[in-house]
Amino acid sequence: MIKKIKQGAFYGSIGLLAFLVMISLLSIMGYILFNGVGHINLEFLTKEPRSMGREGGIFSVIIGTLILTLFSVLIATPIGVAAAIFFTEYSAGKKWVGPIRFFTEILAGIPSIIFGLFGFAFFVIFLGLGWSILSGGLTLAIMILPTLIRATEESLKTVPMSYREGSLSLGATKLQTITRVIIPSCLPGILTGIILGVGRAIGETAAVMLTAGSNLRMPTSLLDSTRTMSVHLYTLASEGISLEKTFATASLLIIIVLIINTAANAITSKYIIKS
Amino acid sequence: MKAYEKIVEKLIIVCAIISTISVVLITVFIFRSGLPILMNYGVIDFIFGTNWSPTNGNYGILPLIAGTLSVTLGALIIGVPMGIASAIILSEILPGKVARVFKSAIELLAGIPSVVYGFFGLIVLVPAIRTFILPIVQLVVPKATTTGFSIFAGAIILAIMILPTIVSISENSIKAVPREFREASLALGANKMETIVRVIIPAAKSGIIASIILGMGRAIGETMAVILITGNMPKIPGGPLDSVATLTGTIAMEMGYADATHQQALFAVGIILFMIIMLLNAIAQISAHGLRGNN
Amino acid sequence: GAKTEPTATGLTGKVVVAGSTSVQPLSEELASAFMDINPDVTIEIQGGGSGVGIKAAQDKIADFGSSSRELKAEEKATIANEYVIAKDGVAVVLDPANTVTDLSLDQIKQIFTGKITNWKEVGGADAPIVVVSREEGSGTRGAFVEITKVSEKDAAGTAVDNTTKDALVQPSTGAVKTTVANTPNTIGYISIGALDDTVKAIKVEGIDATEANVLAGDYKISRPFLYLSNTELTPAAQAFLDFILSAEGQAIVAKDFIPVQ
Amino acid sequence: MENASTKFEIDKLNLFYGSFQALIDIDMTIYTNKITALIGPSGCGKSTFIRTLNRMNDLILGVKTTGLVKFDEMDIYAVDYDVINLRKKVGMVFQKPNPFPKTIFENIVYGPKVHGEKNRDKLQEIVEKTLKEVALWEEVKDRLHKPALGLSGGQQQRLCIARCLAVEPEVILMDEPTSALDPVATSKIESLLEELVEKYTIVIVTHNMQQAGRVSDYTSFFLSGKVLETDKTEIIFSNPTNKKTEEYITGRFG
Amino acid sequence: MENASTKFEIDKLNLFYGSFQALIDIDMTIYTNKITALIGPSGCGKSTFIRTLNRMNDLILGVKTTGLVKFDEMDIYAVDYDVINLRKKVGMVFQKPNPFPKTIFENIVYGPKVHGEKNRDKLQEIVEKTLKEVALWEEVKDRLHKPALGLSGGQQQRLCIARCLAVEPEVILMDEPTSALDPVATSKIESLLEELVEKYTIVIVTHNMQQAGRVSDYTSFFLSGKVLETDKTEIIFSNPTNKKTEEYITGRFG
Ligand SMILES: Nc1ncnc2c1ncn2[C@@H]1O[C@H](COP(=O)(O)OP(=O)(O)OP(=O)(O)O)[C@@H](O)[C@H]1O
Ligand SMILES: Nc1ncnc2c1ncn2[C@@H]1O[C@H](COP(=O)(O)OP(=O)(O)OP(=O)(O)O)[C@@H](O)[C@H]1O
Ligand SMILES: [Mg+2]
Ligand SMILES: [Mg+2]
Repeated sequence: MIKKIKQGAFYGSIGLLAFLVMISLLSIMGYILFNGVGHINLEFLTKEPRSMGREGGIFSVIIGTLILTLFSVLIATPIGVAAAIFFTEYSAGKKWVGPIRFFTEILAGIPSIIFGLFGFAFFVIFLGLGWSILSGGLTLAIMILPTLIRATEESLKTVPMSYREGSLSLGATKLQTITRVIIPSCLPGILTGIILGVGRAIGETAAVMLTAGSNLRMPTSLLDSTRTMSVHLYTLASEGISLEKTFATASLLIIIVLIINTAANAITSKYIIKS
Repeated sequence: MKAYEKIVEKLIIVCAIISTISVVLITVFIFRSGLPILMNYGVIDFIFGTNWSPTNGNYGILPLIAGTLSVTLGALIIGVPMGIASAIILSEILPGKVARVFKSAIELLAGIPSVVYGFFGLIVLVPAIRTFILPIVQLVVPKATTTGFSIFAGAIILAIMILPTIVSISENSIKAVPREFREASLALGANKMETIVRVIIPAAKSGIIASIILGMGRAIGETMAVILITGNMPKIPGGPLDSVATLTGTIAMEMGYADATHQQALFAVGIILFMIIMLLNAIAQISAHGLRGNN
Repeated sequence: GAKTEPTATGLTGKVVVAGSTSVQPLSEELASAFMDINPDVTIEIQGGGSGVGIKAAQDKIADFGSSSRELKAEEKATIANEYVIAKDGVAVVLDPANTVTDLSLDQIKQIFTGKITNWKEVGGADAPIVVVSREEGSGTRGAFVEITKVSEKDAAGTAVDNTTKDALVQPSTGAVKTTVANTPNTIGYISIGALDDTVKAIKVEGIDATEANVLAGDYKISRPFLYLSNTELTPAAQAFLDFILSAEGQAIVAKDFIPVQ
Repeated sequence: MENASTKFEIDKLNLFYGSFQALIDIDMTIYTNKITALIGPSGCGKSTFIRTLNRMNDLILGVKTTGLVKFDEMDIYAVDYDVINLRKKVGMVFQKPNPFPKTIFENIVYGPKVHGEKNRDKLQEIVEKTLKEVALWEEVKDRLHKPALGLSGGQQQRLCIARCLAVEPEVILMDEPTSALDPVATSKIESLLEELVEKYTIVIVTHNMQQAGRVSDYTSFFLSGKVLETDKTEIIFSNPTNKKTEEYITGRFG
Repeated sequence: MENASTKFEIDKLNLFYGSFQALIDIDMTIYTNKITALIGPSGCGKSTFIRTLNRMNDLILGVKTTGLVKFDEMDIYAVDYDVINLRKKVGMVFQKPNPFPKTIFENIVYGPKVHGEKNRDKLQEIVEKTLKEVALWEEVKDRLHKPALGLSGGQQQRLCIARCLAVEPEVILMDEPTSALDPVATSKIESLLEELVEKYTIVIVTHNMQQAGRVSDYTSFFLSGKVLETDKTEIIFSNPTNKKTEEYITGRFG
């Protein structure tokens, strides 16, 4: 009897909490989409901004966003996954891994503006890369590394020892074991890291503005500056330029993130055999 | 074959070194930029000073520390239960298809720029606190007032922002708990709740804690949303409906216009932030190890 | 149009302007007008804040650094050239429901330093005043506190900003505007260019906050938009600066801000 | 057969994993306070069948069960049947040892704790008693608070049996409980079974014909998802009706 | 003993899990093309020992090994020893079946692929051949591309044996390979062992005395981390030197 009550309370409370999550989700999404979707049209998608973005579209900004995000994720994913593999598979139990992991976690809490200033001082000025996709992408890559490393490490840890034993006992090298058995079985975790990373990169403003710049025109090379949708909507909103375009940009951004996430999920689930 | 493997393994090491170096570089960068003023102004005065007005040469960040801790704590109090409950529901209760949709929606939250959260908070949440929450609070504390720009508002928005991190990472590790453990527990006559609470969550603990630590990192590091809704008042707060300024918010807000010394001071704030996160991480790790003993 | 700019045609090259996000929209408009005349010149406008603008000029990584606040003395020493390209009036704004329509500079000072805390003391309803200010270092705040004497020199001659600690602080024009628009009993200050009917701009010392009044010198609260340079200007950069200061450039400035000529 | 009361009554039980039918029209009776052995070649459905008796197959996605399984006269697949209570009464030891990632002590007290036992001394007593019953006490008494996953395969399995006994169920389902054990431990478990059967009903899957012959009262022979024959163990081993049964049993060795 | 050549030569091997010593001064010789059986009560160190032969214990944190293990005259614990090559030559079947979360087909071709075999037909051939050898082919030939984790316990174990054979090692280490198997499958595996021993050297841990007696040429008796006795199987079973060995073996049943 008491058990029934306890269980009721348990399900009730986690249900309520999850319901709250739904509510927050719906209200934020709803708020943005309701105010924004109506202003998305062909012109908005295909034209360049005019009059500080008060008129026209955001075509170059969309392209800039995609390139910059893609670039940073392409840099960060291999490095992050490899680093996580190194920390869990190659140096498990080593004393010095602890401090590195610790610092990595701390970096996850450093405000992005500091990454921005670092990128500005290091990539833009010191390496002379200027405000460019290169500077911005590298800065963002460093910024999303902690999340990526940690998410990957966590899923590596869940791979049962017996899989490693099975593979090694067949004469597979460590690397083969990692690439053929371990990574496939923890793809969902890596994917989580990437999705969270993409989210952070795509939603970032301060760090991007200081490193990739906020040039409105279409970038033609990695050394060109670009403006991302987040930077654009930050400028629109904070300088009070156009609330309409702000919401339209935000809505479009949500739609783009949705597409990216869905695609990523679809691709990984294709590679995972469910048991 | 051999040579190729050696190269790849070297590459893996290189990647680990790169990420370590980037960690070190940024750490050095922050310390190099902030240490001089910290030394000149005095560490104690800096940390325990209660007056933050850089244009007047006052760099006391105690109010900012109080602001950061209260908002972060609030976000964790609200966000962690919500996140873990959602992770449980996603992995243990909802059927696969529904769960996938719910999860994608939560992951979507990760991609919304923080300015948008900020403006949502500014236009919807802050007035809502003033008009709905305040009257309720006044029933208990009649003298309470608030503009709505508050710890509470910041905590709610941050809680929502850290949900994707907590939910996705926790859910992955809950899912990775082998089916044998569930079976063993159910076969002993434990119900689903007991199985979840006593077997699954402890087995997934490492991942859940990692998710909380990363979420906490995100909450502390988040700026754009927070500066729009907490009021940025560098005063030590008396309650959850008071306005506060946070360490990160102050850095982000003032860095853009700051002159040289002011900038140094903001980097010094970064150093303190570094220390605080270190401390919080240590606490999280220790409490996790403490738990392990009991299970 | 183009005829007033005889040297511009045939110009090539790239001009980078970086810095203040407040100046950024104006720079963008000026740049696009300039590039219509000189299609072979690329002008890149970067944000980052006035701090970045000053640093960019100091380190010569941009042709022009832009700033929306006056330079400090020690900053002035490191910058060779400083051009005022426009002025921005700062309007004092209340939430639209407020009945107060006019405040003196002194009343504003008393409010922002926390001496006056209720609207009834300045002829409004009986309600506590909620002060909304900008962040430390902001150019708008700098101009505002200086002219309203919220900031005063102390005995040693250094300026002390006495803005009340009970002020809400918002980090941008848009945020202050939205805050004031949505929060009862607030008072704040924003760029005249950003005024719209979501907030109510009041008269200061009986003078309306309009661009014309700032230009005429009647309305006192304003700040400069600066272009800073530490290098020998390239022909393209020189041409861009000339264009901005020309009648045509200043006409663009006048759309939202106050021309300097 | 009529002189014993019935614990489980299975009637036309069919089970599908998706489209694959793993159990076909199973009819069987399991008698109270008897040991029933299930034998048959690998993959014939023994584990699947035993898992229907405490509805453990509910956990596997895509499993569909039809037919009747009655426990103490009640249909356990009825909609409002209390599965938790069923599982409390019907304990299970699995084919692969599956201790929790907890200490040895915590593994054993898990069940009692879940069912409300809080008294520390009582729990300690349960641990000692059950570990002795499975002949593990001497080996682990100094490391009760060490992780159970550090035990050897056989030790883990005995721990799992102890964990099951700690709940004091009415029925114990055992899926090859001794396959990971050495002869000494096996013989201890077998004598334990003889003791337990006084109080409990036992269903045991085994590959060891000798074991089935030695310990069980009834034996069922499974083949390709069907029960070919169920009878008193003496009869199955001495005089099986079905030719296949005979072949399987005489194909035995040792 | 002198008439067979030596595959492994073990000398004063000690192994510690942290501070717990699991193997004490083990001396042993394992002869080429012979089957060596390891017997002994649960927890005595058989699995630990067998895992030192392909250095599988390297994976466990805190394991410390001292002494000499020579494979083909080479010290396998030497610093520059090629462990991968060792493991390729020394295959292993584990106590708990551990198929990869891949399809049945992918499980078997994993080893060959890792060692460079790409030819699809060749791989198909390997799958069929090895599955037939372990008597699993008929049961799974229609679901080769289904997940291996959907197999029954015994099927999984046979799959793991097949996976090991697919690499064509020189030595096969088997940790209770038939404990999850029914008699028919067991007898098939045992005859397989008899065939394999022509080409391979086999070390097998077993709890089944009959099995040890039936299949092995040499038998080692382990107790509490020590080897009490190693000898030709006939001798161990008929006339053991050590009293403990005799007790253990005669304590057998079935
Ligand atoms: N990873 C480990 N950490 C600590 N102790 C261990 C570990 N693995 C095994 N042991 C201990 O080492 C001893 C030998 O274990 P091992 O697995 O070799 O036994 P075994 O002879 O194979 O037994 P079984 O027949 O039950 O499989 C046991 O006491 C066991 O508890
Ligand atoms: N989860 C599953 N999904 C699909 N098929 C399954 C699943 N579990 C078992 N099977 C199949 O059902 C059949 C019966 O399996 P079961 O595990 O009951 O066999 P078993 O008699 O216990 O064999 P063993 O003696 O090897 O343990 C086998 O063909 C097996 O492959
Ligand atoms: Mg089975
Ligand atoms: Mg063993």
